Parts: sequence; C-alpha cells; structure tokens
Amino acid sequence: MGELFNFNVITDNFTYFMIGRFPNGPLGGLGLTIYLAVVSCILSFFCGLVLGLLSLVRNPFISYPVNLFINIVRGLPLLMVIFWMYFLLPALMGRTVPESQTVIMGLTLFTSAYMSQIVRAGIVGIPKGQTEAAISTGLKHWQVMLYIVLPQGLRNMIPSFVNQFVSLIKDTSLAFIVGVSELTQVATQVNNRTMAYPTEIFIFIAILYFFLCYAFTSLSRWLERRLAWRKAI
Amino acid sequence: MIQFTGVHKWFKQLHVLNDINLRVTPGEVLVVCGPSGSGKSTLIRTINQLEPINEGKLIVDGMDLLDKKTDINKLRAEIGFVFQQFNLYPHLSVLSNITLAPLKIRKTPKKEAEEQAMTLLARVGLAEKRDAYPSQLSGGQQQRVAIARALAMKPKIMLFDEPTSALDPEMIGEVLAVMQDLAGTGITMVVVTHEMGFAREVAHRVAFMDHGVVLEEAKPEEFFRNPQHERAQQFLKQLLSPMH
Amino acid sequence: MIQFTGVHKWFKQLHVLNDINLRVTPGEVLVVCGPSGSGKSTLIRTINQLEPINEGKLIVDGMDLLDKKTDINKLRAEIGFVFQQFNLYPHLSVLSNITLAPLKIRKTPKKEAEEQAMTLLARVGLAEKRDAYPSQLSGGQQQRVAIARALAMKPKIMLFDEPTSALDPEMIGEVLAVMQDLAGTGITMVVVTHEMGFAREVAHRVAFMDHGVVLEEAKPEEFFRNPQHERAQQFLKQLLSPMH
Amino acid sequence: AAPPADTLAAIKKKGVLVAGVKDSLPPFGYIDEKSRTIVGYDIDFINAIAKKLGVRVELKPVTSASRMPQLQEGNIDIIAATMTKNPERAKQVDFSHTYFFTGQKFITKKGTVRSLKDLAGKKIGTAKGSTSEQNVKKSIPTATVLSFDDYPQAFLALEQGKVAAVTTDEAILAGILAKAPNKAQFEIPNLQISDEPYGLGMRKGDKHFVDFVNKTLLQMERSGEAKKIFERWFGPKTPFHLQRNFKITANK
Amino acid sequence: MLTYQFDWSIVTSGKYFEWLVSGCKVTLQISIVGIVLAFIVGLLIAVMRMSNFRPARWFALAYLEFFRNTPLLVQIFFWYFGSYKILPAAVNDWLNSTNFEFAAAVIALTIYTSAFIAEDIRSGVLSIPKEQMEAARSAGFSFLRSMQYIILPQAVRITVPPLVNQFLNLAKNSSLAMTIGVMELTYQARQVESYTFKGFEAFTAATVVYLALSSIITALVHLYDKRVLNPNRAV
Ligand SMILES: Nc1ncnc2c1ncn2[C@@H]1O[C@H](COP(=O)(O)OP(=O)(O)OP(=O)(O)O)[C@@H](O)[C@H]1O
Ligand SMILES: Nc1ncnc2c1ncn2[C@@H]1O[C@H](COP(=O)(O)OP(=O)(O)OP(=O)(O)O)[C@@H](O)[C@H]1O
Ligand SMILES: [Mg+2]
Ligand SMILES: [Mg+2]
Repeated sequence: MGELFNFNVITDNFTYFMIGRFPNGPLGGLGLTIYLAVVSCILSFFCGLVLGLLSLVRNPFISYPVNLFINIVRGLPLLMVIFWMYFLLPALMGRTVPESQTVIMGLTLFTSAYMSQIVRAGIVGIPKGQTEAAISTGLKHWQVMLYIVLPQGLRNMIPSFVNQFVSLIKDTSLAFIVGVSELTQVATQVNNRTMAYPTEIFIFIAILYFFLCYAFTSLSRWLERRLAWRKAI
Repeated sequence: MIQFTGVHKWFKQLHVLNDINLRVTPGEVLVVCGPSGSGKSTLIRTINQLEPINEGKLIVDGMDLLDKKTDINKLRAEIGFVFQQFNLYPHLSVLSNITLAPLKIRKTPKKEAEEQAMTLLARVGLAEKRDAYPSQLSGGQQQRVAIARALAMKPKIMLFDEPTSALDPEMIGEVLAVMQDLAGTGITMVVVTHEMGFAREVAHRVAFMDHGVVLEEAKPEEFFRNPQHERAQQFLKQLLSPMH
Repeated sequence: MIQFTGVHKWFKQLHVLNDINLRVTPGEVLVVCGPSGSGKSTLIRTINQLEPINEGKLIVDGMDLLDKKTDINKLRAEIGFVFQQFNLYPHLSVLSNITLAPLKIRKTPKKEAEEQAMTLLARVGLAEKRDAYPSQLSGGQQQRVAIARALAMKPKIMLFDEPTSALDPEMIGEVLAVMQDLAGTGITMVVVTHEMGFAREVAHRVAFMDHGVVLEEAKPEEFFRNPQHERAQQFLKQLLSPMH
Repeated sequence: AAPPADTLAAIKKKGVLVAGVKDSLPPFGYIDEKSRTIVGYDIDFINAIAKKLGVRVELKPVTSASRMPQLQEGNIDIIAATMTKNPERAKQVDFSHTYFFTGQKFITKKGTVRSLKDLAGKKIGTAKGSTSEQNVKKSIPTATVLSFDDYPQAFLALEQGKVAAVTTDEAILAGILAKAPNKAQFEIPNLQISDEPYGLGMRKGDKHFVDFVNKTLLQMERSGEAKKIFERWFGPKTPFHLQRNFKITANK
Repeated sequence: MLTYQFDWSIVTSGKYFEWLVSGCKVTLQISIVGIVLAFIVGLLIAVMRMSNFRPARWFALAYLEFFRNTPLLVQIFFWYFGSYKILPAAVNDWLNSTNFEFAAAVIALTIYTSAFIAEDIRSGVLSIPKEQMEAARSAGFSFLRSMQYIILPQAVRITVPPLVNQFLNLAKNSSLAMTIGVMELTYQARQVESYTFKGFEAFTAATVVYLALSSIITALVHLYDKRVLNPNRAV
C-alpha cells in the first residue's frame, strides 16, 4: 500500500470542496450544502408550523387529512420523497424544475412533517392551566394561541428546531443521488477522478460535516439550558 | 349575582354535580368546602364555563350560561378566576401579566393600563416586583400577582379555587390577608378553600359539598359550632385536629 | 443511637449544616422543625448518608459514617427512610414494593417475606391493597405503604422527611395515626414535620432549626408553651394561626 | 412538464442550449481541475451545435439513470452523455447519427481473465441504468452485477478487489485506465460483448431539431472538425491512443 | 405527465415484480440484522457512557458525537470504499470474498443508529426521578442492584417507544444502501424505472411497502403504549 495516506488530494481540490464550480458555474460543495440546508430549514419551519397547528384543529375534516399526510411522509425514507419530487414536481408545476430545487422541495416536505411534530409537542406541552387562565380573563381562542401558547411553545421548541436543522444538514447529502453537486457529490466526483484516495476524501468530508453539525448540536444544548423556564414553583 | 337551579354535570359516568341549587347575592362571600373529589372545583369552574353544565339553569350576572346568545368571552371578562397553581404567564413580566387582558380586550390605553396595574400591585404589596418574571417570585407572591391580574379586568365576581393549597405554610398568611382585604371592598366572591380560619372570619356563608351534592349551607358561626350533617361533622373534626 | 458532633456541610458556597451537635437515644422520638430551607432535610439525609457530611463526626448505631470501613449499604438496611413524595416503585405491586429489599438483601425466603409484608400491611390498614400498583392508591395510602416498606427491613431507626406535606388534609390524619402507633413500639424515630399536633403529642424532644443551625432543643411542652428563641416564636405564631 | 413542441425554435428564443452531460467521465465529460468547468468530447460536440445555432451553452451534469427522465421532462434539450443507441431507447428518444463508436469490453486485474468463462459466478461492476448492465447480464448470467452510481466508483471497487471486472464501453474503460494511478496492474482483455454506437438524444418526434443536429454532425465530419475533436481527446497526444475506426454518416 | 400511460401490471407480476419482491427481502434482511446489532451496540455504548470508568465514558461520548453528527451516506461510503486503506490486506480479501456490500451497509447502519439508541437509553434512565435511586439506596441496595431492580425495569418501559422509532429509522435509512450496489427495495424500484421508464408505478409500489412496514411497527408501539405503559402501572 506504500505511503498510507496522502492528503494532497484534499489541498489540491480544496476550493472545489468548498464552493464547487462557483463562480464559473453554479455554487457547489460545502457552500451548496449549507445553502440547501438553510433554505429548506426556513421553508420547513413555516410549513411545519402551519401543519402542526392544523393537525391540532378540532375539526376532523382538517386535522385528519393533515395527520394522515404527516404520517405518510414520516413513514417514508427521505430518498423516496426525493424521488417522488423528482417525478411529480415538473408534472405539478408544469415546467422544468432544477435538481437543487427538487431537493429543496423534497427536504422541505420531509422535514415539515417532523417540524410539525415538534410544533405539536410544543403546543400540547404548555400546561392546560395557562390556557384556562387566559380564557378566564376573557381572551378569545386565537388571542390565547397568539399571546400565551405560541410564545411559550415556540421558545420551548427552539432546541428541537436546531436539532432538526442538524438532521437537515446531514440529509442534504442525499442530494447526491439526483446529481446535485453538494459536498458529498463533489467528494465522489473528486474520488472518481483521482480513484486512489477514497479514505482521505471520505474522512475529510466526514470531519467537515461533523464540525458543522456539532456546532449546531452544541448550540441546541446550550439553548436548552438557557431557555428552560425555571419552574413556577 | 350567581344562581344555580337544578344544575347537573357528568364526566362520562361520574355524576360530579348533582342537583345544585345555590344563590350568591351581590357583595356576598361564599366559601365552598368539602372533601377531595366532592366537586368543589367543578362547581366553581362552571361559573365562568371552564366546565359546561349538562342540565339545569345557571344565571351569572344576569346572563344565562346555557343561552347560545350569551357572549361567553364578555362574561368571563367580568369574572376574575384565581387558580390553585397561579398559572401566571412565565414569558411575561409581572406588569405584562396584569396588563395583557385590559390591553387586548378592553383596549385600555397602555399608560392607563399600567397605572391601574401599579395600583393593584401596590394593593397586594408587590409594587417593586413590576419587572420581575414569575419564576423569580415565591409562591405567595405569585398568587398575589395572580389576584392582581384577575382584578385588573375590574370584575364583578372573583372566584378562588384553593388559592393557598399549593403554598408553603409560611406563605399562606400573606395571600389570605389580600383576600380578606378584598372581601372588605364588597366584591362578590366564591372561594373554595380548606382554610377554616378564613372561612370563619371572612365568609358570609359556607357551603359544604360531598359527592357532587351541596349537603349544607349555613352562616359560618353556625356551621362551625354545630354542623348539621354527619359528613360535615366528620370533615370538620378531621380538618381541625388531624391527630384524632 | 445517633450522635452528631460538630457536623458541617456545604453545598458549594452554601453552609447548610453549621456545627450540628445532636444526640438521639434509643427509643427516642425526635421531631425536627423550622422554616423552609433551614436544613432539616439535609440533616435527616446525612443520617443514612444520602448526603455525605463535610466536617465533624457522625455515629449511627455505633458505626462511624466517616470511617471508610463502614459498610454503608448494611447500615442503610438498618435505617428506614420515609420520603415526602413516598417514592414507591411504580413498576411493582404493593406487596413487591415491601418484599423486594427483604428478599434481595436479607435473603428472606419468599413465603416468609410475604407473610411479614402482609402483617405490616394489616398494621397500616391496607391488607386488601396487596396486589394494587402505587398509582392506584391515594397519597395517604401510598405513604402508609412506604412506611410498611421501610419497616419490612426491621430497622432500628426510622427517619421521616415531611411525610405528610404532600398529602391532602384529609389524608394526613391516617398517616400520622400510623406513625403514632409506631412511636408506641419503642423504635427510634427522627421526624421532620410541620404537624405541631403530632409533635406535641408524640415527640420526646423537638429540635428547631434555622439557617443550618439547631437553635433550640426542648421537650415539646416547653417548646410550645415557651419557645426561647425569637425565630422559633415567630415560626410557631405563623404556623398556628395563619390568619393573623 | 411541458417540453416545447419545437425545441429548435424554443432554443433560439431563449438563447441557450441546455445539454445533459457527464461530469466525471474523462474524456467525454469531466470537471477540469484548474478551471473547475466541464470539458470533454461530448462537450465539444455540444459547443459546435450551439455555435451553429448562435446560442449559449448550459451544461447539466446527468447520470446514466437520470438522463432520459431529464430529457422527457424538458429539463434538458439534448443528451450528450455517452448514450448508446439501442432499439428500446429509440422508442423513448430520437437519436442523432452515431458520433462515436465503440464496443463493450471488460477491465480486469492483469492476467486474471482470458475468456468470459473466467468471469462466471464473479462480481462484475458497472453503472446503474446503463446498457452495459443489461448486456452483461445477458452474456454472463451467472455473474453478480453490482451497479454503482458511476464507472469510476466501479473501478475503485475493482482496485480494492470488491469486484473481479468492470464492464462498459471500451472508450470509457480506456479513459478510466489512463487515469488510474496504478494502471500497470490492469488490462482490457480482447473480449467484446456488444457494439456501442453513441448518439445524441433528443425528444421523440422533434423532427426539426433532430434534422438540424444531424446536418451539423455531417458538416462537422466533412469539414474535419469531428476528426479534430476525436484527435484532441483520444489521439496520440492523449493517454488513450485510440484509432478512429468510424466516420459520421447518415446511414446509422 | 399528461401523456403518461399507466401500466400497473409491471409491478404486480412478471420479472419486475420479482425484482421488487427480492428488493423487499433484502430491505428486511438489512433491517433485521441492523436492528439487532444496533440495539446491542447501543446498549453497550449507553452503559459505557454512564459508567464511572473515564476512558469508557470518553470513548462513548466521542463515538456518540461523531457518528450522530455525520451523514449516514458518508459513513456508508467510508465503510465501503474508505475502510480499504485502514484494514489489513487479509481482512480486505476476506471481506471481498463475502457479500461486503451488504456488510458495509449493515455496519454503517448499525453504528449510525446505535449512537442514537444509546442516547435514548440514557435519557430513559435519566428520566427516572432520582428519588427512586435514593429510595433504593436507602433500603440498602448497592448502586448496581438499584439499577437492576429499580431503575432499569422502569427505564426500559419508557425507552421502548423511542427505541422502536430508531428501528423504524434504520429500516427507512436502509434505502441508502443502494448507493453501494445493495439491491434493496429502492434500488430495485429505480432499476425497474430505468428499464421500463415506468417510474411512477415502480415508486408507488416501493412507497406502499415502506408505508406498510412503518404502519405495522407504529401500530405495535401503540399497542405497547396501551398495554404495558398502562396508566395504572407506571407513574
Ligand atoms: N376533566 C375531568 N374528567 C373526568 N373526571 C373529572 C374531570 N375533572 C374532575 N373529575 C372528577 O370529578 C370529581 C370532582 O372533581 P373536582 O375537581 O371538582 O373535586 P374537588 O372537590 O375540587 O376536589 P379537590 O379537593 O381534590 O380539588 C372527581 O372525582 C374528579 O376525579
Ligand atoms: N473515458 C471514460 N472514462 C470513464 N467513464 C466513461 C468514459 N467515457 C464514458 N464513460 C462513462 O461510461 C458510460 C458510458 O457508458 P454508459 O454507461 O453511458 O453506457 P450506457 O449508459 O449504457 O450507455 P449506454 O447505456 O448507452 O451504453 C457513461 O456513463 C459515461 O459516463
Ligand atoms: Mg379542586
Ligand atoms: Mg425538606
């Protein structure tokens, strides 16, 4: 096996790992990974919020289909969801959809289902006494939700949201499958081109992912400690 | 002010309120007592319809609670409710806890609402805590803020559901003092409590419940000296001297 | 039986036990009282080393707790501990809650352990609950089972940490009755409690604590009639008449 | 999706030709390490067509599995991704004249394979959705075919001994071998299992566009430009040293 | 899409149906082997994480953090392609003579999932009120005995639902094995698509299978919740 490791392959292609073909071509590599994760995260936060609220609506004609949808998505591998988007999006939107958008939609759809569960748990976790106290002062239902339940619930949910974001960062690696040149794809490309340093390349990107995710995991833990309501006796 | 006529309520099979007939006149302080599970909380919660009733008639402040046309939110704004567990909003400061409902429901101007809130805080002895958060207060202080919050809507009726039973013995006194002070202002009050000292000194009338039935209604002096019902005798004996 | 000599304990900066000197003789019933946060629980928990002490000497049943050679598990088996929150094992039936320690530690044969357990259950008035699970019992019943569980190891000393303060008023009596009965058997008991009726009637001695210091030690009749320390006077006043 | 009925007009209108190409298959299409852009044999043909049309080129990396759906959904206008012409595919897309000709062979560790029998019962690597995968299943039914996302990955598996051979078109194999770090250990035995004419793929029934592309290809052959492109990527100055044993003609 | 001709027969019979069935089998195989291994490894790591022996605790912590914070796909590639340089030649030869694609997928899934399982087990144990430990110690039980008789029996009940959830995740994540040529369900669905261009039918079939799998597992958890986490028993 000769010289065991040769990390020149990393230094030689460093720019490519970081930003792909940018600015000569589209953004790729780590930059695209972060872009995909951030955009999907923002979108799925709002979708998840809406889904979560709808899933708690008393009217079964609304909550039942919403819950069914959430459960179906949660029952599927992300890979399947991405393949579905790949097929259905162009049909639904009546126009061509770039792969990176396909992946963003897939990640958003998938993650919204999980976000909705976080929202749900956050809302259900607010003690009944809070709602009762608010109702007793004469606040209407939507006011109770807006002024009392959501502010407390969202704050309680922040650590889970951050954790979900970490999952998203990891999940963007599946964009590889449909040929979006994010970090994993770029790594395989370099691996394919050089064909001699798979160990070096995969260790390198694993470490890249690790630092990125670990930073957010730590943030979530820190927030969890910071944001915990001190128990009201 | 409050008039129960043949009120019944069931939780599934459980008959929690059984033919309640009870009248509270304006300015009256009624203490409700009775053993655990007897339906006291349920009774008091029907008054602002936190629990709907199944049968009978319930008139509060001239409005029929079973009438579909009654605006329940408006009625609730006229009734202050103080819970056993305080239920202050942990994400709002003491001041905001008190001003939230006046601002959002009564549309009171902010300045006025805050002035009122400060008057109330002074009255419960917590003026200096205006910017504190609930978690920074002791239980007794939280409960006094909860009373101030209920009073901020200038209610005609105040309901208390065991307001001192989650408190350490040392803090009970401060909350009872505020309640006694309040009773002196002539507001209508219904209080569920085990504090027989309070009942004896402040209540105009005591109602004793067991198994969803109001077994006895009497002036406090009569009730304590000479309870009519056997169950009430037992209850008082246990409560006043836990040893024998 | 229990001997504290110059015992100190800190939690970080906080000096929770400050030069404790206390002696409990065999068969004695000591009640410890004092305001919230004064160190009562910590004191009683040092006796079976749920809290290790930082300084001083603590001899329990002839064994030095600071001595490395003391088998702390063996000592604990000789000391029954009853918690405020009962702490029954939720996954075990009432009977198994009681027999677990005798079976596993004393290696008592199963039949014998169960017979003993039934005797104890009968003594606390719960023989018919042998197969129930803790969550199916009321608070008072759970606490009585907890006492039976502690007694199952035939301890020489029983420690109680506010055994009635998590209970509804009606249930306090039944637990205190069991404890009074127990005191009659001549076992050594240390009881942290606010139940002054119990202290007056059952205790041989009362210790009053504040800020980690034992301020006063006296016979109950003396302590209640004429507390020496100002803090104790205040405390008793508040406790006995919460209204004024 | 709504792919345009007349692609030629649509391309002219939007001013850009979107081509699906391979991005890690030297020398057909791969990312140049220095410029970080896609270059190669396929790309040169696309550039020539775009130049003729007077439009810009946009290159989209595709895989063997994704190129057909991409075309059908209108994400790309043309496939220039080493696609073999075969009747089954011809039902789905229209092919141009053959612009590259090769045959499917194997790459193996030196001296391990003399005949197809030597591969019986072995693992053979190839790429998902390729014709190579389907051909080898027919010619060596006892072999286990492992499909990777791309050929270099399959070759890596060969290097690490995870498969006994990698099969695909000779031109590709030659390309892989040329780039391999330890090429001396490998060889391409003379075992051909199929002919592999490559065509550019376009949407079915898009006659204007197909005619235009074919016309352009024939012109390139006449002008010698096609030969020049071949020499640039496969000629003596390259590591491949392939002979150009075909010409672009109208009968294929 | 408007012109798309549905042809469900290809996924309900014939060659392509057989492909899908064999894909299901492989998915189930990976899942079952993975679940068993991941549980064992996860338990081991959880115990190490809670032990008093520092090197064990640190190893467990590093293991948890690293494998939970890197994408599974990268881990799969690493074990399949990247492990080659690290392992001795003899081991590589042996691995290559076996069904190493399958093994690499199982190894990656096991390690990835075990890190999550370990955390679930640990938080199950931590969720038992510390007073339970105190009560047990007060009765004279040692630390390990208290764990054995009091803490773990309670923790296991609480941990089962999140644990099953992880098992479900593992089953779903097994789809990533397709990237190294393991012919599981998603791989076969994709094969059917590229041979027949009938992606809609192929993916519908695979979707139904995945949903059935997760519905069954979820239903089992609900049953467990009702039966074992009966409100009359656990607090
Ligand atoms: N939401 C509910 N659903 C079903 N049963 C209920 C509900 N709320 C209360 N109950 C039952 O109704 C009965 C009366 O309850 P209630 O809370 O009114 O009693 P209480 O007199 O206030 O008791 P306590 O002194 O313990 O507060 C009890 O048996 C209780 O278990
Ligand atoms: N020089 C090369 N080096 C490495 N890989 C190449 C090279 N040339 C082409 N390839 C790859 O090999 C494949 C060519 O065979 P391909 O897989 O396209 O066969 P294919 O997809 O079945 O084509 P076809 O299926 O039409 O035969 C393409 O995927 C292409 O990306
Ligand atoms: Mg109540
Ligand atoms: Mg205490």
